[in-house]
Amino acid sequence: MDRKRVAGPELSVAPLIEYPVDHKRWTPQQEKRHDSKRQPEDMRPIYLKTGLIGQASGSAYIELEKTKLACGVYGPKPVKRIGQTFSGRGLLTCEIKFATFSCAKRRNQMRDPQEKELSQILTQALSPAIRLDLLPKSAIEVYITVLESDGLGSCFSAAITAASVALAHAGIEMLDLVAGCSASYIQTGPARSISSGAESIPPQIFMDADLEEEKYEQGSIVLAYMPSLNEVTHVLQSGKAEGSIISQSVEHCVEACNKIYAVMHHALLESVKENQTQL
Amino acid sequence: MTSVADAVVPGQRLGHVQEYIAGAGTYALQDFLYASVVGLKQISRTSDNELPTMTVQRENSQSAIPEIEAIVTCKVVRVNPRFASVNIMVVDGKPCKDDFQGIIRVQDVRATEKDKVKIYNSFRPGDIVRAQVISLGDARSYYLSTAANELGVIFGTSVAGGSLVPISWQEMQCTKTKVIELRKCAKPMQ
Amino acid sequence: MSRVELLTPEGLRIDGRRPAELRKITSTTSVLSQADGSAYLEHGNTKVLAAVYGPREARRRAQVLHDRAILNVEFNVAPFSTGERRRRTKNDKRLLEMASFVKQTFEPVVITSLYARSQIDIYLQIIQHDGGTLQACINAATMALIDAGIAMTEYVCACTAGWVESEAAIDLNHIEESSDTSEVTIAMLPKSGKITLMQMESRLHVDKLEEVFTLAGEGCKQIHEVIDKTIRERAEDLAKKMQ
Amino acid sequence: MPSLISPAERDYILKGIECNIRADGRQRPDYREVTLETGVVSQTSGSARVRIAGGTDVLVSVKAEIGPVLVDPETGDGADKGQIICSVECAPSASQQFEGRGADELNNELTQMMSRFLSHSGPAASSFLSTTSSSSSSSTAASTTAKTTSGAGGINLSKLCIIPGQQCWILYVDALVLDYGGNLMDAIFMGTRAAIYDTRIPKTEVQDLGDGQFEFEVLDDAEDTEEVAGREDMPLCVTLNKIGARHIVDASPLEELCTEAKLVVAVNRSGELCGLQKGHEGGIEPSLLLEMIQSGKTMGQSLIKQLDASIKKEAESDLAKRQRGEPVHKLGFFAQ
Repeated sequence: MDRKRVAGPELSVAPLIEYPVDHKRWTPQQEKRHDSKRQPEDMRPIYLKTGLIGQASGSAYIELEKTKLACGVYGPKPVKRIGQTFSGRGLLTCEIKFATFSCAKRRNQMRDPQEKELSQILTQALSPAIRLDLLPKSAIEVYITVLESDGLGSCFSAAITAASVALAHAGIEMLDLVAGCSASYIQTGPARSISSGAESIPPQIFMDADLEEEKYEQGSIVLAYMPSLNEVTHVLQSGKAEGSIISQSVEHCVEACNKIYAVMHHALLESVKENQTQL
Repeated sequence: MTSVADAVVPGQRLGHVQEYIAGAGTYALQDFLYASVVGLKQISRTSDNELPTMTVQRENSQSAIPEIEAIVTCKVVRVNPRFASVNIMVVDGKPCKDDFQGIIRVQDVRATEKDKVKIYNSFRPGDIVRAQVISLGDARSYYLSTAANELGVIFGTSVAGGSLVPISWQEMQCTKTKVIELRKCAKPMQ
Repeated sequence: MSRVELLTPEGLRIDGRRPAELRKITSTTSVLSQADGSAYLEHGNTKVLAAVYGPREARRRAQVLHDRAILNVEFNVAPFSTGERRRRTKNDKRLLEMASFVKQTFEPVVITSLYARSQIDIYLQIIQHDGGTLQACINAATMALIDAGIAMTEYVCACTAGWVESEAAIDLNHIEESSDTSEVTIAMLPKSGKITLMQMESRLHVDKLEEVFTLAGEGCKQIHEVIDKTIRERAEDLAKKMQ
Repeated sequence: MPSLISPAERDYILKGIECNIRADGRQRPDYREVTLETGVVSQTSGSARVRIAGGTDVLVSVKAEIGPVLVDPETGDGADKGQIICSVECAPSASQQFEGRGADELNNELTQMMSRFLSHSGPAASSFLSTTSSSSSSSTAASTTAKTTSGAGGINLSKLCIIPGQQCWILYVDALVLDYGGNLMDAIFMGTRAAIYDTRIPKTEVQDLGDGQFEFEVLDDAEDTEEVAGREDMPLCVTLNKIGARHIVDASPLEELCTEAKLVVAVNRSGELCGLQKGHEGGIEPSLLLEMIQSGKTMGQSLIKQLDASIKKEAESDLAKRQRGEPVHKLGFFAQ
């Protein structure tokens, strides 16, 4: 009898995930969204607060109903890797990490290729807005931890918004804040099949889609935009879509970014008022 | 207390380039003035004929980085015949979160008789030195100089462990054992 | 798997060659625009691309030798090069071993003392693998070094040979290699006859070794002629272009 | 590939592009001469090699292998679909920048971009469908493969399924960059399209064993193979580089160094946009962005037409040679 190892039961069955009885899968219908309170063109309410992490030079926490992420900014600090050649401009490095519990399927501890690429994209989205030329030979590090993700597109756009607020809170000189927003195209009516040419509804643009809606999306777009300088710092579109829908969704996202800009403005003024009362 | 009304956010338009001059915390782009930091908008009128300058007094100061001509306070880490390498801790009175690397070359220690300088008679590891940044240097460290009178060692510990007090521009005395050690001292600020 | 008949009674091998016959070698130099020297070589279906950068500043200051250049070889296998697709990571032990073989082969041949405190990089890219990769890489590296204008005492030509059923055979392809025949890879300086590398990973009877060894030597000489012809052609046509 | 550029050189290129003349005499919307050849690597189901006159040299291979089906536990879709797994690798011989680990970041970026354009499961993919690094990769050298199941990239994935719910064809698309001469993404996509055109998948016969079990057998005679279904509306990408206020196409390494913002536009035959990604660290005005998307779309469509024409021409000349019994000699690296 092997006493060292406790043998498991011969027959083991995967745990049954019981969905609540009234769990009705959302199917895309015209003008109706997964959470019925929202119209297709409006965003989820954003809760944004600075000063979450004491240690960091600047930090921000953002919540869009079920998407929650925290961002810490450290710097400007000396460039650690000596191998770098002399650089007259500051070096911005961003790192996005999904907490292992943040998605339906557990993500592993190591950064997988998707997180590496999202970090690269975030660096490209933020760097046009930061005055890196005033910080020679130094580096700014932005760390984002996604606590709960309800839709990857909305999660990434929230990361852009939170990072830019954290940078402003850290007192780093910036040309403008960067607002991020995402949208998905979902085929609600019968798809227009080219062969039969049957007239039908083109895919509809759902702003800030959540996890459930993303499963039915035909394509998605994420836009990072500097509202007052009127400049797009990053655009990421995937999936098949007509040219007309793309330009329509770019306009929608630009309007949404202006709204988000107001929330960021308010959050930063909030932190100014707080400092006033402490002085 | 200035009202929160004129607190500004980066990217906020402050005015026309013709009306104001861009001060600290602001920048000018295509005939408009924008704020570049979070803070309170201040308009300071220097002399009457010029335009007033617009500055934004920043909320929490960004941790400082050494700039050219900045007065820095640093701690001597290593000394060798050609230069003393130091950790820059404070820049223009503002502490920086992580220490920057700097070196004081032997020819930048003092202004007179540059070639006769003995580095071990100027700095010892552990001294606190006030210096001025003369160049961004190379990828690794900034170049500093202690040539001016008010630059040099401001605090040091003697061999016996007592703290050193400057008695001349190149001698310091240990408070405990009264032994005189040679340093390039800073003229005490009045 | 069924016993594959490696050697027909009439003395022909699977791909129709005689035991002492090399595969078709086609090669060309300066194929890449960015590399200082580059070469592409085909031994039958084994296709290898070699690129040489250098002599240039060493990447890691610590490795620099004050009196001569250091040689750095990197092997890279395309995922589609073998039969079934396999992604090999950067520090795959087999590749590092092959890289050190190539490095040992070229260390005595390249006159590194001329390029003190520098680094010469040889990058070998295997595009298709049909046996004899080490020999193809060494020949391709030789041509790439020559194309880069790096001083070498002599050409280095490599050839594999082995004992197939009842005869010594030369330039084994993948099927012969993988059907547990013994196989020797030799890198030789054709003019002086010196051997810079001899590598064997299987068992071979001592008195057969002599025969296999001389056969591989002839193989190296034949390869030397083919490579030499290509290099002289390229040099002439370069000279013509320059007039 | 140069990594630094002097201000004078940058200004020279900038002024040149302003008055629509580039360093090598091209106009802004001109492509360099592209040579393309299919069937260069014999052990693959399909392969192609693309060379752009400036030096860029990419070898793309497609290998069809049989593997398990990837099923999404919640929605259950994906059970009747094959897969495309793409990966890009920059050989260290391509340029001095790719020494040691230099190429890892670029590999990852190109791989993710390629998998995003070939299918819609890009960043917006729900988490479980997200890219997972393949099991074989050690933790340090993150091997950059990206699993994609839904074929918005044009390829009809349900045709690749052998036994729904169990076995399917997995198309491994591997791109190997042999030489860096700028404009990698366009070359990779042209090579991918040509390689998929050249791909032949052996037919399979499925026998029903009666008790719901299925068994399939691969017929391996070379003539009886199928092509990849839906390969015509695979996307092709055009990289537009914004320099100054203008944008150019097919930038050389030097021009890429003066690029403030680059926009990769993936478009398919019918003009639908399959992907859009901005790169580099500058901003673009929304109006200029829409204009660049438009010009990228038209240029992409004309590129697809020319590419299909040259692929058909090469296929016909190969067929004619085979009928005449001549061996089809692939130039490979010997084409000058």
